Amino acid sequence: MNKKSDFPIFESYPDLVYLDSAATTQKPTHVIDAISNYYSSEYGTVHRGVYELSVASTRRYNAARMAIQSFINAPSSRNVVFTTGTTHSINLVAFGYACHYVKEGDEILITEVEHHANIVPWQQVAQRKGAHLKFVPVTDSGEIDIDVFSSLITKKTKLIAMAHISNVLGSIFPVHEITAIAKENGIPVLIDGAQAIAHEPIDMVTLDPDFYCFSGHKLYGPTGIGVCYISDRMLDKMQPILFGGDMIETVKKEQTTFAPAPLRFEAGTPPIAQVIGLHAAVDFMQSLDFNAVKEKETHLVELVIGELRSIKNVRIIGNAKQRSSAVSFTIDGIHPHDIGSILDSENIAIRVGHHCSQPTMIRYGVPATARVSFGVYNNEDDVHAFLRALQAVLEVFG
Amino acid sequence: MNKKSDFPIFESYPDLVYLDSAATTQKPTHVIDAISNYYSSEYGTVHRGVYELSVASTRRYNAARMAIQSFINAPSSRNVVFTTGTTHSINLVAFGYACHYVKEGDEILITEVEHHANIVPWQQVAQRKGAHLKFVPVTDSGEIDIDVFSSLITKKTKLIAMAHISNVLGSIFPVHEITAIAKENGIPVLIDGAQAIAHEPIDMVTLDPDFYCFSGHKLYGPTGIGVCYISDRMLDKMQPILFGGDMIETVKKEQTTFAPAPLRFEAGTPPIAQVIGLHAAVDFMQSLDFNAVKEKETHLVELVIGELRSIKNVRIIGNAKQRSSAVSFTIDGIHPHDIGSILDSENIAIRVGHHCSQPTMIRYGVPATARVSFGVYNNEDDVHAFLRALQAVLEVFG
Amino acid sequence: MQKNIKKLYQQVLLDHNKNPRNFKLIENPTHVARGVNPLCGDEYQLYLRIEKDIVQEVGFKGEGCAISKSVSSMMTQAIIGQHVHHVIELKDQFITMLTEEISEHDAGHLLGHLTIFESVKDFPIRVKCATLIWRALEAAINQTSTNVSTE
Amino acid sequence: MQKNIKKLYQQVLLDHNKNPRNFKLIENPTHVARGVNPLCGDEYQLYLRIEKDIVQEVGFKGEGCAISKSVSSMMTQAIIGQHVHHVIELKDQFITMLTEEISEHDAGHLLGHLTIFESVKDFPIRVKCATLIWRALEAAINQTSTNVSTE
Ligand SMILES: Cc1ncc(COP(=O)(O)O)c(C=O)c1O
Ligand SMILES: Cc1ncc(COP(=O)(O)O)c(C=O)c1O
Repeated sequence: MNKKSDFPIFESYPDLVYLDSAATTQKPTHVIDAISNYYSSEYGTVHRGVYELSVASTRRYNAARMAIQSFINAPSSRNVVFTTGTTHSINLVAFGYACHYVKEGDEILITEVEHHANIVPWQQVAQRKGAHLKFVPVTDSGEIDIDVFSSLITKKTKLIAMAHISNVLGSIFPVHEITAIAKENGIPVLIDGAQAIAHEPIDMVTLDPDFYCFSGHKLYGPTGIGVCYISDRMLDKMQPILFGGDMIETVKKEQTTFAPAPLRFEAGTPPIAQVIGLHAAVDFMQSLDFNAVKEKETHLVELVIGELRSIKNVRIIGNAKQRSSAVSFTIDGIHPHDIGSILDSENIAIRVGHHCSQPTMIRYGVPATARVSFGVYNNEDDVHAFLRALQAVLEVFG
Repeated sequence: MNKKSDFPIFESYPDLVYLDSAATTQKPTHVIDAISNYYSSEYGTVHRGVYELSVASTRRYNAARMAIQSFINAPSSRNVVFTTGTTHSINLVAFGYACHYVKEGDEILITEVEHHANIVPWQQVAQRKGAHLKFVPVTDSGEIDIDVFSSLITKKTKLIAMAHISNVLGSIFPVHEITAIAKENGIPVLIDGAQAIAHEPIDMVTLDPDFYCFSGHKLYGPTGIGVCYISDRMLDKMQPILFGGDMIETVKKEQTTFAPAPLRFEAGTPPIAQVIGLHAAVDFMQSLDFNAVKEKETHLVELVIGELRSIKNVRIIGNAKQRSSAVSFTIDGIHPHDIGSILDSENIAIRVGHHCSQPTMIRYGVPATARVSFGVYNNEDDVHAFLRALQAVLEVFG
Repeated sequence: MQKNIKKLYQQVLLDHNKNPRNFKLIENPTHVARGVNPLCGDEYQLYLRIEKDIVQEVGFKGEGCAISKSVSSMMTQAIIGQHVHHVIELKDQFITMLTEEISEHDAGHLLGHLTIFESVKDFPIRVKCATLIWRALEAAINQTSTNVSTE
Repeated sequence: MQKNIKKLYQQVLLDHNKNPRNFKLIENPTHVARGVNPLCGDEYQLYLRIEKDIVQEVGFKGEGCAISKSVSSMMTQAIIGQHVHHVIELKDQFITMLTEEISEHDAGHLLGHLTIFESVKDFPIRVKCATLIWRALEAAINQTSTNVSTE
């Protein structure tokens, strides 16, 4: 199964070894063409025009929502709110929901290894409301101890937010157990699915979180688009955070009434072409044999971890039993930034730095890590090229 | 000057008479290709990677910001904040600025003919802060009387927000005079430039507003991208409204410090491909002879107004002396919606309805209007086709 | 003008648009509702006097496009003097005709003249115009809400 | 490994990275500043004792990549014992070398050994690593702020 041929970047840049899919994925022809074709032959505004281009665009916009509903198995398309990405989705929940329900002295519970997008909005809510942000500790191997997690829940816990998969550690967190425990305690749960959406089967009916957030650009889709899944029980409790056209019912000088969900949360001319691109990305995902993809990714992860372990002075950050395809590591005496630059000179793109998760760096006592992550286009050759170049790094710093 | 050939939609759909550019513009090949090429051969994340794709993407992202700075003649690229559109830009000012400065009893002044995007956010601010939203009246011909405007300014006026060009009336409002008066009174001004950006030369140094907002999709650019110009004097007074990666400097569990502007206002992975598409759109605009474009648009507007005036029972809504290329009208006894449907059957796309501006409908005592608006691709043939089809409408309703 | 649009804007519709029947307030209505389509600004009030489960009197006022107005006019004619059960059936058939995949033949069953609106289906954006007054009728009869919006 | 990257990671740099000079706290500093590059987590403290306009003593502590550390190390060697005016000139020349279009020849004027960092220009993302400690130096001398961030 060689998926590289679906991705024109590898034709433009044949030597590219792209190992940064956790940051953003490359785009298949199917997605790029869907966007171009839409602009070239069907473009029109949505929701308003009586003319054909607009009617057809509206139909495609709605069809995209239904495709995403089915992709994540949401109960209804009204649970699928389009945003510009995971960050926007989490902010929508923070300011459209939490800000209205969290009171002084209340607690918001997140893990200590979240992405900044799943930390800073909660810090803001806590600050504005006089609430406390509490952190679930993560073990040295990058796991959450369910008992420890449970012990942190109090009567004052008003929201739990955590990543499905850690973008630094690669750990798959036990979101089903966590959601169940939260539900027993009547606490809403937000799952940050940014890293999971392209790697795990996502099923809103089975998982049944209150909110689930992800970005299109990590799912082989366009930039500028994301989704906030909002459960039925939360839809009516939420306030919009952006106001304007399309999200209203009637505007009078004195007062405005809002449209029903999901439109109520989608103010202004929506990112129409990006929604259509995301639909194409979901089509692309569904055209794959998901089990085969997972198997290959697991194989590559095992290969890279096995080889890294055999190198002296290499430390792998995150060794969870349930893990996905991002692998962070450090090398004693060599700063990740230097590793990244030298690998780049060999056309190997890995991510180095704090991965938008400075608290995770502090937790593991490192200033930064180097991270390798996989997408559907990667293969063993990529891993070998990476390992060869890493040897060169070791020699330079010898 | 036939610009239709630059726009592939007219090849896909040769009979199309597109007269809804005030809602959204069609896209030139230059823009569509810029996006496809970017995804196909240069795609990478911005701000973070040390590898070439990311470095190059960051360079292009920054170059786009500078191109837009130069297009609107902003003092510095840090005054150019990327948003997802005019609506988002106005909300950024409402919740990032106004909410922090407007106090109980204060006043926000807008016109009575604003787009919902420039009404609803201010209603929200007024509501939350106990402030008053005041409306500058507009004359029957669709003009603002500067004396009336001035008389509405009080010591309590904390913000003035108005369209540069009305999307319903086509009036060009006297934004230079208004900005000057506001400045004399020490009141910040937001100009909603959604309708102006593709039709008027925009110069931030000369106009010197506090905020100027526009959308890419009305400027021959992609959906999902917009700009909020923020003056130097306001940059440091603003708070971000979205929080996450990229907009931070240091994140600790306890506290976060933010990056300097403009990044501080751009949380999360930005709409990279859309920014690059917007850059291409600005290139496209700059490749045109702007005076010739304006001349042609003026000619088409005069032609259509002249002909409409000669039809019995037609009422043109908005007859300002300074006007741009959107022309609203009604026909006694024929609902705009019926006009729109019948025109559509002749492949003529016009907009009918309240144009996201219900208060304007109330002001002019109509439930809705039909609106014709022009882009660079329109020509006399389009106007004649429209007028012929309008005759057919009149015959049906006899 | 294209054929399907001609079929839509046929004489009977235009006549009802120009001279809507039962376009009036009624005295002592037992059921009222408002129907609003914010997209195009259509807005109607519907008044019913239902006694002994029979629609004794019906009237409507308001403004809107030719489709919504002529549907409203013809609806008032179709329901006056009818039993509420029959009215509800009519309403269901009308809405089904425009929103589901059924053949004209099935649709015709109770609707009579009202089947001329089946061609609205070719103009999906206008379906809301045609169903607006029926949604108001539904609300009036259920008295669940007196405000109906189709957007 | 490619040639230009070899040029960057040359022996002298690696040596300063491994054994940074003046890598220490100093007593009674008159000027201190912190330099942070949030992108990669580089973070240094710079300590200066300036008396009679002469840099009498200098030290730095902290952590970062090979480039930022070796630049810092070599900077301390270049400024120790120098007049503040000269230090400021050095700083300006170094930053100009990496951020503006000037030829190597111009750059070399005062910088001496420090010109080895000119090849950082080929790695634009790393320019901030190389200028970090100089920005801290600037802040320390101006005492405008004791926190410097390059992002
Ligand atoms: C005057 C005016 N303001 C604001 C907007 C909102 O722009 P957007 O929907 O792109 O956010 C529009 C266009 O719809 C407009 O015409
Ligand atoms: C776990 C996690 N959460 C949130 C985000 C933020 O996503 P975006 O930048 O697309 O908004 C990312 C990706 O950067 C991520 O990996």
